[in-house]
Amino acid sequence: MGELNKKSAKILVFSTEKISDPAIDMAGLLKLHYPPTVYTISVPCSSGIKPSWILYAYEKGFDGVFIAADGSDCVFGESCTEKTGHLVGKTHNLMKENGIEPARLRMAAICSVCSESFVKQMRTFNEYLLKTRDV
Amino acid sequence: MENPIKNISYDALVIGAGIAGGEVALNLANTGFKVLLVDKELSVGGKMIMLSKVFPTLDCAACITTPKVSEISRHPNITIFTGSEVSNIKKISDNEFTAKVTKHPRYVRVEDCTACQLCEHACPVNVRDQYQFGLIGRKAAFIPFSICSPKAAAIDIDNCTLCGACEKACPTNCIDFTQETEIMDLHIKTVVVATGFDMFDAKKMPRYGYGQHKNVITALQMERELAPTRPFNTILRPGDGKVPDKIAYVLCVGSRDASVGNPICSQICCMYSIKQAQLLMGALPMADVTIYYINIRSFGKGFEEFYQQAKGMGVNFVKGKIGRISEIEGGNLMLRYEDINEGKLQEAEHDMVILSTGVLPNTGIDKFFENQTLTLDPFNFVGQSDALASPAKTSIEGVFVAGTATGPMDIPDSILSAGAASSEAISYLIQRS
Amino acid sequence: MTDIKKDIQNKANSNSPLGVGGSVEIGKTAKYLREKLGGIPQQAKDNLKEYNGIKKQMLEALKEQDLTVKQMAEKINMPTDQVVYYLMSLVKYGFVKTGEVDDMDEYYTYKLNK
Amino acid sequence: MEKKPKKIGVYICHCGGNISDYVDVEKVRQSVEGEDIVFIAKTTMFACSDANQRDMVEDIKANGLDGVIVASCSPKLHQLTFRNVSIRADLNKYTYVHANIREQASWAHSDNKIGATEKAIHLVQAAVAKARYAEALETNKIKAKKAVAVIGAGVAGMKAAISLAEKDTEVILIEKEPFVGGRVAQWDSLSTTTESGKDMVKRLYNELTKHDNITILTNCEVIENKGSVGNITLKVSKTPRFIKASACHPDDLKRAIEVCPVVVPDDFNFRLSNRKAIYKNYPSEYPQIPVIDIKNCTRCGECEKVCKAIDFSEKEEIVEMTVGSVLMATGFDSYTPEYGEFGYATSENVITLPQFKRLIDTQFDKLVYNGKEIKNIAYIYCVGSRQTDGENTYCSRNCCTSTIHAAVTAKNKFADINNYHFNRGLRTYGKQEILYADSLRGGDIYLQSYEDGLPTVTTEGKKTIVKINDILTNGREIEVEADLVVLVTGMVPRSDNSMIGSLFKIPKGRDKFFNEVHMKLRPVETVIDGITIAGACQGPKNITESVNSALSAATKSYSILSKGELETDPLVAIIDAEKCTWCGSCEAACPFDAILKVENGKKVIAEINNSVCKGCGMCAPVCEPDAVNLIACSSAEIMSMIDALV
Repeated sequence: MGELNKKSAKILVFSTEKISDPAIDMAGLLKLHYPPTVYTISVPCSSGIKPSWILYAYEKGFDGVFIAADGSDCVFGESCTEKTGHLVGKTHNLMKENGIEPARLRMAAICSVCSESFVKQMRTFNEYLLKTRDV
Repeated sequence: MENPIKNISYDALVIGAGIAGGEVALNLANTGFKVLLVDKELSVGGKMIMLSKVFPTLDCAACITTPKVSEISRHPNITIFTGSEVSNIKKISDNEFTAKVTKHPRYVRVEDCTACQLCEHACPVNVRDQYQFGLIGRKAAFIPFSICSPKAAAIDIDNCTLCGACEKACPTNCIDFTQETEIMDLHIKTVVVATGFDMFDAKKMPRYGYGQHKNVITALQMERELAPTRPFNTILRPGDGKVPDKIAYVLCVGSRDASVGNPICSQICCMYSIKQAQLLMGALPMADVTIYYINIRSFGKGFEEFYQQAKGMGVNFVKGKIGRISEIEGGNLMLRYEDINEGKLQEAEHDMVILSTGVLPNTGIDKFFENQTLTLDPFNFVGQSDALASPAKTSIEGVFVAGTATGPMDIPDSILSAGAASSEAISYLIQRS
Repeated sequence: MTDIKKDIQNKANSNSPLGVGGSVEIGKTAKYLREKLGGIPQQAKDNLKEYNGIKKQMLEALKEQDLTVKQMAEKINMPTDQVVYYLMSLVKYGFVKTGEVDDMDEYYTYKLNK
Repeated sequence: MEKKPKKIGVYICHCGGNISDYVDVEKVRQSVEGEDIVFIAKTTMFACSDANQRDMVEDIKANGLDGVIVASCSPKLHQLTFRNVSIRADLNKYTYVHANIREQASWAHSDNKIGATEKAIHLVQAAVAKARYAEALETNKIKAKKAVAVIGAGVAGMKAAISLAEKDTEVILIEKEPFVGGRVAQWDSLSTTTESGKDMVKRLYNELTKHDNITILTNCEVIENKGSVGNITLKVSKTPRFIKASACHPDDLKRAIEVCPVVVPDDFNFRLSNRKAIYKNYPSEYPQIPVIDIKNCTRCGECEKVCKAIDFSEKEEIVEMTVGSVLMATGFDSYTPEYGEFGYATSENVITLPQFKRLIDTQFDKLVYNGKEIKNIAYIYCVGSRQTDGENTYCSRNCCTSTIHAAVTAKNKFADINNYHFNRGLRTYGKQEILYADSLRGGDIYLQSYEDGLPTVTTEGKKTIVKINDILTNGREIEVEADLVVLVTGMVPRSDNSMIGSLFKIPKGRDKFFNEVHMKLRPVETVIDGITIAGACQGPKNITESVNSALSAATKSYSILSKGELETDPLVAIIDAEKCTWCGSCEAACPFDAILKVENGKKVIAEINNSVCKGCGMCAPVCEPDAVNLIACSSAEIMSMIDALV
C-alpha cells in the first residue's frame, strides 16, 4: 500500500461505449492497476467529442485529458480515425490560444482488448503530468 | 388422494432449472412459447448459483446466474415449479406428451413471503445445512440461501417440531402447515431434459479418508467457504477451526478411474481446482497451495492462460498419484503419493486436503418415461442419438437434452448445449404447429 | 424424497379432517398438522433437545471467558469438529461472534455477542 | 414553467465483496445521500438479484421516483437488467443511469482501497449529475427482415442454416470455396462415430436442399456490409465456375478433367498430391459440378473440346441482398509450422497432423510416404499451441483426441504400426478419455515432457530420430527412430479473419479468434448487434461443440428477428434550430446520410432523420455555432459530469 501516499494526476478519459470501454473494463477484470484519479466518460464515438468539453475539463482542474479513440475498429465507420485526429488538432490549437500546454491532451487508439496498452498509457501519462505539473 | 387433480398445458416442459434448463426456458419463452420449468430443489439456479467465482474470468457466479434467474422468474411465458418432480411422461401422439408433476408442500405461501427471516430467527431447530454442504447449521424454517429464487422461506418438515414459533413470528402469515402435495396432469408438445449432474461421493474411496478425517473436504465444500455467502467468517478447516496454511488438492477423485466405475474425465475438476487455488492465494496470502495432478486439462478458451497464471502466482503443481491420506497428530494429513517426476513414493504433510471430486450422471432420468425408452450412454448419461450433427436429440423424437445431463461440461459448454436444445425444440414446435 | 417426508405427506393427505382451505385458523396451522399427524418424529425431537443442550453449554462456557475451538472442546468435552459446527451455527444466529486471531494467525477466539 | 424537482433512487452494490472488499460502499452511499434529487440511497449485497430488483420496483412505485441509478459492475453486463427494472416500475427505461464501480473502481484499484473509494464516490456523483438530465425517450421501431446470411458452409454454417430454415427463416448460405463442407469434408474417419466426414457433409447437404428457403452460394465472398441489425445490406461477389450446370454431362466433365494439362498442388490433400485446373476434390462433393481454377488455368481450350458445359464467358457477378442478421461460421486454419520447427520442411519425413490424416484416408493396404513404407510413427504434440515463446499461448483443445484417433485408425488399417506419442500431458477430456485408454491398451507408447524440455527431431542420413527426456520414466532420455514424424498442429484463426472481421467490425480476443460478448452470458453474440458467431471462428472446437455453438447462434439470430420488428435507441442527434445557420458541415460529417437540409420558416437549417441516425455524434464537434447535440450526451450533461468528477 506504499502507493497510497503518492499523488497522482487527475486524468479525464473519453472512451467509447463499444470499443475502448470493454478494454478499460477488462483492465479492471485482470486487476491491471492504474492511478485511481483516472476517470472515464463514455461517448458513442471518439469523433463526437467536442473541443469545448476538453477545455472545460482543464478549466475545472483536470491535469490531463486522454482520448481512447476507436481507431479503425469504430462501429460507425472508418472515417472516425481521421475525424478524431482532426478534432484533436483543432483542440490543440485552442489550447495554445488559451495558454494550455498541448501535451496535456493525448490520444491513442484503444481497441476492445487493448487493456494492457490502456494501462501503460495511463501510467506514462500520469508520470509525465506529475513531472511537468505541480500536482 | 383427495386433492383435486389440475390439468395444465404448455408448449414445452423443461426438467431441471439449472443454468442449462434456465437458458432453454428463456430461449423458448423469448420466441413466444409457453414453458413449464420444473426443479426438485427449492430454488432455481442449479449447482452454479452455489459457486463462488467461475473460471477463467473469475466473474462471481452470482453475477451471472442471478440476472438470468431473475429474468426467468418474471418472464410472462415461463411458469416455475420448485420443490416439484416430474414422472410418467408418455407420448400420446406425434406432437403431444402427457406427464405428471408432483408439487411438494413448502408450507410457505411464496407469494406472501417477504424473506424477512423472522421465522428463521424464531425457529429453535438446528440441522446441517445442505446448501452449505453440511459445514454449518440452519433452521427448520429457513431461506435456502441468500440469492435463491424464489426468495422465500421453506419448512424442512423432516426436522420441524411443529412448535408453531415461525407462524407466530411471521408478519405476513405466510406459513401454512395445511399445504398438501399437489399432483397435476400435464399436456405438452415437447420435453427438454436438463437434469444436470451429480458429484462423486468421496466416501466411496476410503483410502482418502473423507468422512473420517475431518480436515479432508470436497471441492464443493471449499466452493462454499470461498463464496460471498460463506459459512465461516474466513477460510477454516472444519476439523478444529484452524486457518489452514498448507493446503492440498487431489485431482481425479472418482474420475478417470475404472476401479470406482467412472472411467471418463470430468472435464471441470482441473479448472475449478486451479480457480480455487487462485482464490485461496488471494484470501490467505501466506498459505501454500499444492495441486496433485495426473494431467492438467486446461483446454478451453483462456484456460491454459489461467493455468499459467496460477503457476505464476505460486501455486505448486505436483505430478503425482495419491495413494493414501492418513490423519496424523493435530488433525494434519499425511499424503502418500507416487511422484512421477522423481519416480518414487513420497510423503507430504498438509493441514487441509480438498478432494476434487468428479462428475457423475444424475441417475433415474430414464425412469420418468413411460411408453418410450430414453436411451442412456455407456456411462448412464442421457444418450445423444446423433451426437455429432444434432447433439441435443435423444432416442425419443420431441425429447431433447441440454447441459450436463449428456456428460460432464463446463458452464460455457452447458450454455451452448442449452442453445442447441433450444434450437431443436423451437424448430420442432414450429414444424408441428 | 425421504421416507419420513413420504410418511408425513401420506398421512397428511389421507386423513385431512378439514380439507384444503378448511377452517384452520391462519397462524395456527402447526397445531393442526401436529394433531393430524398425531405427533412429530422422534428424530426431530431428539435433535432439538441435543442442540438446546449444546447451545446452553457453549454459551455458559463463553460467559466465563473467550475461547478457541480447541479450548471449547476441552471445556465441554466434545470433539473439535462438532464444536466447529455448533459454534459456527451460533455465530450465524448472532449468539456468538468471532474475536481475534492468535499470534500465529491460526486460531480465532470466539466470544458472546452481547 | 417551474419544473418539479426530480426524485432519484441510488443503489450501491457490494457485489458479494467484489466491490465492497475494496470500496467502502457505505461511504459512497453517504456521499450522495444529501444531494437534492436523491430521495433514496441504499447499499445492496447483489443489485442484480431478484430480491433487490423487486425492492427497486417497490421503492420506485411507493415513492414515485423519477429515475434510478445503480452503481455496480460494467454496464455491458447489467444496464439492460436495470433498464428492465425501470420498465417494470412503469418508468421509461432511459431514466435509468448506470455507474461502473467494479471494473473501473474496485477491481482496477484493488491495490488502493482509499483511492478506489474516492473514485467510486466521484463516479456515482457523476451519475447523479447525469440523472438530472436523463429524460423519458421513446424508442424507434424498425422492421426486421426475417432472413439471415450464414457465412461459411462448414458443418457449423450448414447446421445453422438448416436450423434457421426449420424456423421459417430465409437463409443465404455463403461459402468462399467452390464446394461446401469445410474441414469436415476432408476427413473420412471421425472419432466417436462410424459415419465418415464426407457422409456427414452429404447428409447435411441433402437436408439443406430440402428447404426452399435456403439459397446456397458457393465461390462467393462478401465484399460490402451496410446497415444495421434488422436491415443489413450485403454485397457478395460471385466468382464464376466457368461451367454451365444446365449443360453438364457427367462423363464429358470427367473427360475434361482428364485432358486438362495443368497440374497444381492439391490443397484439399494438404499438398500431398496434385490436381488439375478443372477439378473436384472428391467424386461425391457438393455441389456436384466441378470448377475451373481460373488462376491456374492456361486457357488452352482442351477441356472445351470434350465438354460443352465449359463456358469461359462467365463473368464475376455482384449479388446484393438484405438480411436481418448475419451468422459468422468462417472456421479456422491449421497451424503451419515455421521452417525447421521440429524438422518441418527441412526433413522429408516430417508432416503435419492434417496431412497425416489425409494420408491414412488415401492409402490402402500399406502406409507409404515418399515411397517408403511407414512402421514407426512419432507424434509431437502442441506444435503451434501452448507456446511459451510464441503468440499462441492457448491450448487447441481438439488435437489430443484427433491425434489419438488418427493413430488408432492407422494401427487398425495398416499392419505393424508402432505409435509413439511425444506429448505435454494428454487432454482427452470427458468421454474422449475412453479413446486414450483404448490406445494405451492397444500398445501405443506415450512419452511426456514439460514446456521447457520439448522433444527434438534430428536427421542423420536417412534416419529421423526423435529424442525426449521422458518425465514418465523419471526424466530418462529416450529416442525413437521414426519413419514418419507427425507434428500435431492445432487450430489457429483463419488468415482471412481480419478481412471479413473488419468488414463486420467483429472484435478479436487475445488469441485472435473472434470474440464473444461474454463467455457465459452471451457466448455467441458479438458487440455488433445482430452479428452472431458460431463454430471454430470463435475458438478451437470439435464437431459436437461447433454444432452446439452453431445451433445456439441460430437460436440467437432467430430470436432477434422472430417478432419482425426491432426497437432502436432513440439516442440520436438533435439540432438547435435557433443556432443552426446551415453551413453543411454536419451533413458532410455524417457517415449515414442522416442529415437533411430543410426550410424552417424563413431559415434553411439541418434536420436529423431519426430512423437513419445511429447516434455516433460525428456531426456535433464540427458545428461552428454549436447547434448539434447528442441526446443523453449533450454538452450540458458532459460538463456537469466533469464538474462531479473533478
